Amino acid sequence: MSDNTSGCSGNCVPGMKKDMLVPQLAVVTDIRTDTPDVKTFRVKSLDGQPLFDHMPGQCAMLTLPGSGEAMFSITSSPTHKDYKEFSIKRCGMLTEALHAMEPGQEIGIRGPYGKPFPVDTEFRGKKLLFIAGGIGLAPLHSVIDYVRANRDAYGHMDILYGSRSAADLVDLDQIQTEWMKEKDTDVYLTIDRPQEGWDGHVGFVPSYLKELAFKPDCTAIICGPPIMIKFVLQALIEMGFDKKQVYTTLELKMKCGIGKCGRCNIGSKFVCKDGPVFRCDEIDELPGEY
Amino acid sequence: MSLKKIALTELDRFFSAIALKKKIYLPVEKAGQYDYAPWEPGITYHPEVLHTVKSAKSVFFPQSEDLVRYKRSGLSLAITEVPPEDEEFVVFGVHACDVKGFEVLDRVFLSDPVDTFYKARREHGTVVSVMCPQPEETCFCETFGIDAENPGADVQARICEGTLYMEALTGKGEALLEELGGIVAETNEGKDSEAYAKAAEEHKKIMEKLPLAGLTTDGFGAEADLLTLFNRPEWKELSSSCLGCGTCTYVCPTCQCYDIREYNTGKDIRRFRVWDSCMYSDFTMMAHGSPRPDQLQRFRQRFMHKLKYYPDNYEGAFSCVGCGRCLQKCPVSMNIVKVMKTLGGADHE
Amino acid sequence: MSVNDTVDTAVNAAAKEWKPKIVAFCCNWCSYAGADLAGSSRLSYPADVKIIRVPCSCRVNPMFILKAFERGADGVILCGCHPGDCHYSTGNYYTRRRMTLLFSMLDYIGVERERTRVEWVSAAEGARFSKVMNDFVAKIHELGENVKVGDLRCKQ
Amino acid sequence: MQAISAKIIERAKELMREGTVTKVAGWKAGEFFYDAEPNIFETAESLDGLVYNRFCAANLSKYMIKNSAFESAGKVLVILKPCDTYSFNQLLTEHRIDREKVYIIGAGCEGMCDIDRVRALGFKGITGIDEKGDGKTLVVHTLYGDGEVNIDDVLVNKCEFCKGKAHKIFDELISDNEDEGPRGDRFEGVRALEAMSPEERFAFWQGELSKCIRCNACRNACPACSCRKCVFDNAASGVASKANTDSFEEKMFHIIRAFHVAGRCTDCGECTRVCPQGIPLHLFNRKYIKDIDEFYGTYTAGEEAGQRGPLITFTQEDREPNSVSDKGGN
Amino acid sequence: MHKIGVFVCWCGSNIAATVDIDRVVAEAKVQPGVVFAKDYQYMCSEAGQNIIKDAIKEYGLTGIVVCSCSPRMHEATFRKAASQAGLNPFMVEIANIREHCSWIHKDKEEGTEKACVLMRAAVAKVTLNTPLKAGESKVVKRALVIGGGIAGIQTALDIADAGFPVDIVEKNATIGGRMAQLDKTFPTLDCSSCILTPKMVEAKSNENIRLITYAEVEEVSGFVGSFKAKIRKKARYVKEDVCTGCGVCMSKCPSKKGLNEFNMGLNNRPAIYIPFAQAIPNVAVIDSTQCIKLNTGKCGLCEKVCTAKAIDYTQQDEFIEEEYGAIVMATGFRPIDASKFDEYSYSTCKDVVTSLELERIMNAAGPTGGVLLRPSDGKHPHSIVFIQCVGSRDVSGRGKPYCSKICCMYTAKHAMLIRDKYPDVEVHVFYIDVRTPGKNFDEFYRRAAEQYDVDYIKGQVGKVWEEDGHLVVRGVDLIANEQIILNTDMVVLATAIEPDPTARKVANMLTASIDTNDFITEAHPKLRPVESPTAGIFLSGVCQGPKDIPETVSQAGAAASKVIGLLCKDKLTTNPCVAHSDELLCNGCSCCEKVCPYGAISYDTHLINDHGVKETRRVALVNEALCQGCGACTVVCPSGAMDLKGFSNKQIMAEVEAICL
Repeated sequence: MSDNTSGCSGNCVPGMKKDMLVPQLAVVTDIRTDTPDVKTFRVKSLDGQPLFDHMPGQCAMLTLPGSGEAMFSITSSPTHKDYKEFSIKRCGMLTEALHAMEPGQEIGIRGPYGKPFPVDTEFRGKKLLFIAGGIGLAPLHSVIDYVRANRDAYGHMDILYGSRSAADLVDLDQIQTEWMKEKDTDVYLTIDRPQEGWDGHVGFVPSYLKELAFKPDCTAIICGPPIMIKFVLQALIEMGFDKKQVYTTLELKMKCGIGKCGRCNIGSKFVCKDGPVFRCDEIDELPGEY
Repeated sequence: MSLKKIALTELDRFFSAIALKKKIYLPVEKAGQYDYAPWEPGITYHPEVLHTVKSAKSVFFPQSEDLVRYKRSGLSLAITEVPPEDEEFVVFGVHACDVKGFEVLDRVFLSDPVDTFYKARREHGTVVSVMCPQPEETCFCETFGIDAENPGADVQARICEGTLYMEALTGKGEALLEELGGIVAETNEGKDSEAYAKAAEEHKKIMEKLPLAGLTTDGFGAEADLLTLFNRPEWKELSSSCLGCGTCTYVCPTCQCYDIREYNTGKDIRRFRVWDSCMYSDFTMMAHGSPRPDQLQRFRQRFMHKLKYYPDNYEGAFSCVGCGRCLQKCPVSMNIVKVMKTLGGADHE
Repeated sequence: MSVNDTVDTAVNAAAKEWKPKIVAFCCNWCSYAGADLAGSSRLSYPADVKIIRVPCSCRVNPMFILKAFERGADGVILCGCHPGDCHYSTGNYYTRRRMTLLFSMLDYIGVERERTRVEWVSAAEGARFSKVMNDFVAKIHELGENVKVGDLRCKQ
Repeated sequence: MQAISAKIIERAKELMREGTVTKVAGWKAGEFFYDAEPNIFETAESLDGLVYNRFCAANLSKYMIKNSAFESAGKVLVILKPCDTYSFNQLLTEHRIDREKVYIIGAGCEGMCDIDRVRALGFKGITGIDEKGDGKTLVVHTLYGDGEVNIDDVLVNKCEFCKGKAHKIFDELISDNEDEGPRGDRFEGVRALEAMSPEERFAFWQGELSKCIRCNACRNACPACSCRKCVFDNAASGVASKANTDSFEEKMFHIIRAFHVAGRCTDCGECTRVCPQGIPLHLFNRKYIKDIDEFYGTYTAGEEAGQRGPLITFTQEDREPNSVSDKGGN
Repeated sequence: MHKIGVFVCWCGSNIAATVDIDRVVAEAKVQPGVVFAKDYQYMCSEAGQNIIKDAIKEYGLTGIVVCSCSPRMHEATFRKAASQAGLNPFMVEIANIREHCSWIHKDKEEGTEKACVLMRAAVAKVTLNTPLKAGESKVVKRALVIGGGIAGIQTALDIADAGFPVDIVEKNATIGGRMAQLDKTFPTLDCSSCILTPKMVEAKSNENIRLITYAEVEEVSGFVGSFKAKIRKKARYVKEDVCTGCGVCMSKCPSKKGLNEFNMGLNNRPAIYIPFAQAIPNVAVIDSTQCIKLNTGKCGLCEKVCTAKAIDYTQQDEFIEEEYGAIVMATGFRPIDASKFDEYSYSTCKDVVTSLELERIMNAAGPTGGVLLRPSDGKHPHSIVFIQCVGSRDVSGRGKPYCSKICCMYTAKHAMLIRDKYPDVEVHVFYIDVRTPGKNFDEFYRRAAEQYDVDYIKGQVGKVWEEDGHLVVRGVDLIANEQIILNTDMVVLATAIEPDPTARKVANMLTASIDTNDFITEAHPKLRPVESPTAGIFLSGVCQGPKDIPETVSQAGAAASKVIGLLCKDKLTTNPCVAHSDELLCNGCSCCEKVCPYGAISYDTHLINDHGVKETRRVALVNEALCQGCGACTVVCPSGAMDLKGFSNKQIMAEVEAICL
């Protein structure tokens, strides 16, 4: 774990003096509107050099001075070295300001932070089941694209993704044009309520999951609203999964991103450096403050 | 290594000599209260003062400090770093508990990734500790294995019969005493001298009589079971009167939580760090809620952090030095001792 | 320690001729109209005065006044309808009490009392508006730059 | 006060056993004699830990907001000292407490002592305090020997200038000095400041406020500062701030705080009592109280519930704001 | 991102002469959020407006700042233009660089600099503007008039004439009010009944008017356009639609001890009675306190003699609930209680009467049949002393601080009438001042003094007492500077008038504000004298302040025209710059409610989800139809829960910051 954070200090800090809390300059080169309240921002360094290396599941701090700073998971795959992408839902003052940005806006970025999904260790060679709800697809996006880029290193991949409505499905276009066509991959989409023009599945993610009745021979990776995670986890257990087979991410308020400001701890763990990725059996050992 | 000494009446000369070259911080009286502040001519040292309100940590980890400045115009952004401390300074008069407090902070700020602002101050600061004068009933530093008679730091000092005896413990300390060669006198008296030992002896007697002398950390620390401690029902009553203010946090030598905020001067945007308190309701507040919605959880967080989470992360070391400031300052007389006694091991069941 | 540029500020301030910054809050119905009348009557007053339109003097929160001082204002003046003539019947009566207490407190902490004022100016009193502003600016010139209340970071 | 203490415990137990109340807000014995802490007792047995002594200065009325909230079940018994009842009334006026859910025992008070003032007299390592039978002297035991102090010399500031011993609201009284009147001239500190030159006043406040560490103890203890979310904590308010980043921020915080409680502050003195830096914050509030009394007629917030405060009313003859310039020292 | 457009107007040379327009434009372009800036000679011209409209469309502007003349001049113009181009009109801010800048500064450098600052402040504000939409509310096309005196009748008639239904609620058994009690009216001396009665009849017969007499408004809720009122119609024990008003019951009723209210208690009336001959409705009413049947169960004579079978002893109070678009207060007045002024011996001497009592004595339908007789012995008086300002202009606290306005004139009227009819009666009038502003008023007074030889004495009366069957008056003649003692047969007190005691209750119900004398406060004393600050509540007659009949009637008409203006609308658009409360921050302390001059704030308990914690809390609610946007509430709110749309805390602070930069 400490490899990642310390690895960063070499990568992202040109010159020795710069503190970890000081971001580097970056520019938003492209803004995609995914859903009515989610936009995806592509961020590059000013000189075209890679900002820093990251692994799927890791996060970075974005700052728009005047509006503040916050942690976002990196949506793009590490295989895209020249940029980082962030899918961000509008839900507060900073995200409001980020959504109001235009391409060309310079921002501050620092990272990567946190423990990634074990894509090169535990996940290797395994069958993978991704379960996401709403904006929860963002952290999984990077993993899925990473797996796709190294497709042969992993087993079969199932992706179950649901949202409130068709319009709220993040990256529907890419899902349909790329993921659905990926070899050895099945994608299942669902929306909460029926709507015109939608001939796919309708219903909540946990119930669809039960309908699909996946065999517990794969590693499950869940991300979405807390209530969804709770019911999905229940369903998986019922389906015979062991908590050790299930990974999820946690979200808490963060300021420093490096385990010092004292905000994002759950028990002795800091989400910013020991998370955000947790195996579900590890979570059981933590106090319920998340 | 032999001791250096200076009469308390000569301290002014001592401070002026240091001040010629560098800043010297010491407990300074302001409107009836003591806090660390730079020495200026006219300021006298009060050896009888046990505690400053804010601990000595404020010298290395100030309540607020700028980290970076931004300027925005149109789409462009300019980032200006704020240089870390680059001048030598001295901190004088730190007692054993506060010295130990630095160690607690060091583990957090100097562990990877290093906090350069803190590190620069630590590197540039020379700490002169002094054996504490009369301890108060609220003192319990021994609980955390602190030797109040030998506080440590770069230079360790002890006042015996109107004279300040100093002993350099580090290279930095030696260099400082070296520089002051003309001011402090070399003494032939060793640490075994009668006066020197007597001062410690008397001190020790008081330490033994302290009402909290027997307090132990049993039941806490890395070995304790986290969830059992966390789920103890006593937290509810313990926290029932907590006001959720930040007094305990801000007077504590070991609390290190901080917030990072922005201030827009209209000309530039300053990003600065300020002390924060896990006792505040907005500490972990997010748009959709807080994982610690009630004062019970916030109260528990603070003490679990000191007595359990911190030891888990730092080889069993506690994040409390027994200085007793929170015992004296809490508006509703709540404090870590009550928590330790209520939830602690067999000794106090 | 945090960066402190107070010395630079002093040098800069001395270099430039000091021009006071004065914020005037004017109620929409009387004083703002009074200021308009001063304008259409070409009754001049110093350009240091910048007017902020508020619906009623009772809209002015003490925080706005302190905010102005924080940002480096040298004087703050609040103008409303004459007591009894408030467009909203009672607004300026509340203003009067609030500002009386606020000004008293500023005085109490040692801020020069003349840096804050309340004046009642009707829509017909263009001449009075101009006179009030001239007097106020003259007073602020007398007092000089505000160094007691203000965030130093904004002065750098 | 021991007699009163015993009666309180007895009555509290009765009320709890007969089901009139389900919990009791009182003070619990602390680590030392002097650090009685506010506590919510939930069982009759635990009430044996209830204390009422010279160090029960903490005002319990603010706890009643939470304990009488809509979702809070049952009735709570609260022990209020005479001065605390003003705060309670003010909170009733502002609809913050549900009177139906609170049972008040008015406890007689002979004045509370401030351990910091005992320390300021030079006592260190205080291990115990006894009250002499004369009701005027405390015997202080310390690690370094014993000594005596005159109670009058170590009273909490609010008790030094007691408003009088009469309870303004209660369900029952356990008190034998209801008719004792006010004590001292509580505006003398304000007057002393007013008599200074503006420069002296500025220096005084600069010195005091620069000590502020923004721990928010004053705010969080204040029964009038009971906002669900304080403007200074609200990022959207435009004035949010957290620390003494600049000396102006402290002034702003304390002036706005004083203004927000003007006409609502009952002068309960908690702000000054709890300040870890010993800032005489009551001088702000008493200044407003004095101004209000002088400008708009004597008004005592919390004298009775339902009063209309001086800042939410007016008369047509009120004085002009500029006129405050005409007074004060020079 | 904000896309702000800045438009700088030259106003010919009005602005351009002292403000360097190019510099303002250049400066505007570098402001955060500004994507477009342009100048033009006359922004308010059609061509100028087109520049704005085109830019809004072309650049997709999210807000605009027009640097031009005062917003009082052209804010509406530019808002309309913005709206036509698809931009919310409240996304427009004006920087007043003419009246507040170019016109008052001669130095171009100075003017330009200030114009830049004003522009900067407007830009800073507009980036925080939010699109606002005027709300709409329905208008119930029915009015309620509370009070059936001349004021209420006139208002109702005028409203009814315009085609809107009106209900008059009168607490007495008949409409007519005080005017019905008067004998003659000044300054024309025409008979009061002769001019009032036709109006009463008209009110009765008008199809659009419903008379609800012997009734009181019990509850009012709602707001302008849709008030809901609950009216209690008290039991008359006489079927209103059956009684023919024949009066037989009155003559047969054995209980005749009730004081005749209409005659100011100077004589008695039966327990069942018609208040006076011309009463409308001309229907009897039983005084339940006097009626033997209702009190003992015996008697029942009236029921037996009533051929119409109108008597119903079992009648109960009835409630009428109705919706109204507007409510008019016409609650009128009463004379103050003269017994408070005991130096005049009103309570002990029968021959000391009030002016209104004298009116009844002089009236042909009054207790004496219109013959001037002393109440004590029924003899003809030979001398009468009038005392003016009894309780008026009194700052001692016993009386009223105001001038009752009508007393000088009616006293002159009484004096003149008496001298005319009984030339043998000596008439003295003690006065402080004689106030006769009004058409033909002063002529009238002079006629009394000069032609009718009424003895006007400037001075006050210290004491009146009875001695040997007559009254002694001790007063001062200020002009002669001597004490006078007069022997007289009668003393008439010109008592002050005060709002009817029901006014306070009604005002509270309507959240109409009331002054210290219980007169209803106007929305603006000069410019909106017939409206209450509470929208939809109108004032007619003396409830607003002392008035004579012509003034009352004209005010009644004015109130009616305001009501008609309101009821003509199908929907009300509300000012969108109103207060609103953030329920997450609200403490429920009621401070805002107390300073609101419009009664626009109310409280309710809501289940609040405060960042995941659910709690039931008392929170403030703003009725946007009532709020006028003054902002008084925003400052008393310590938590900042209460804010004002269009002038929010953040907007104003942004302006402050931009100015102080």
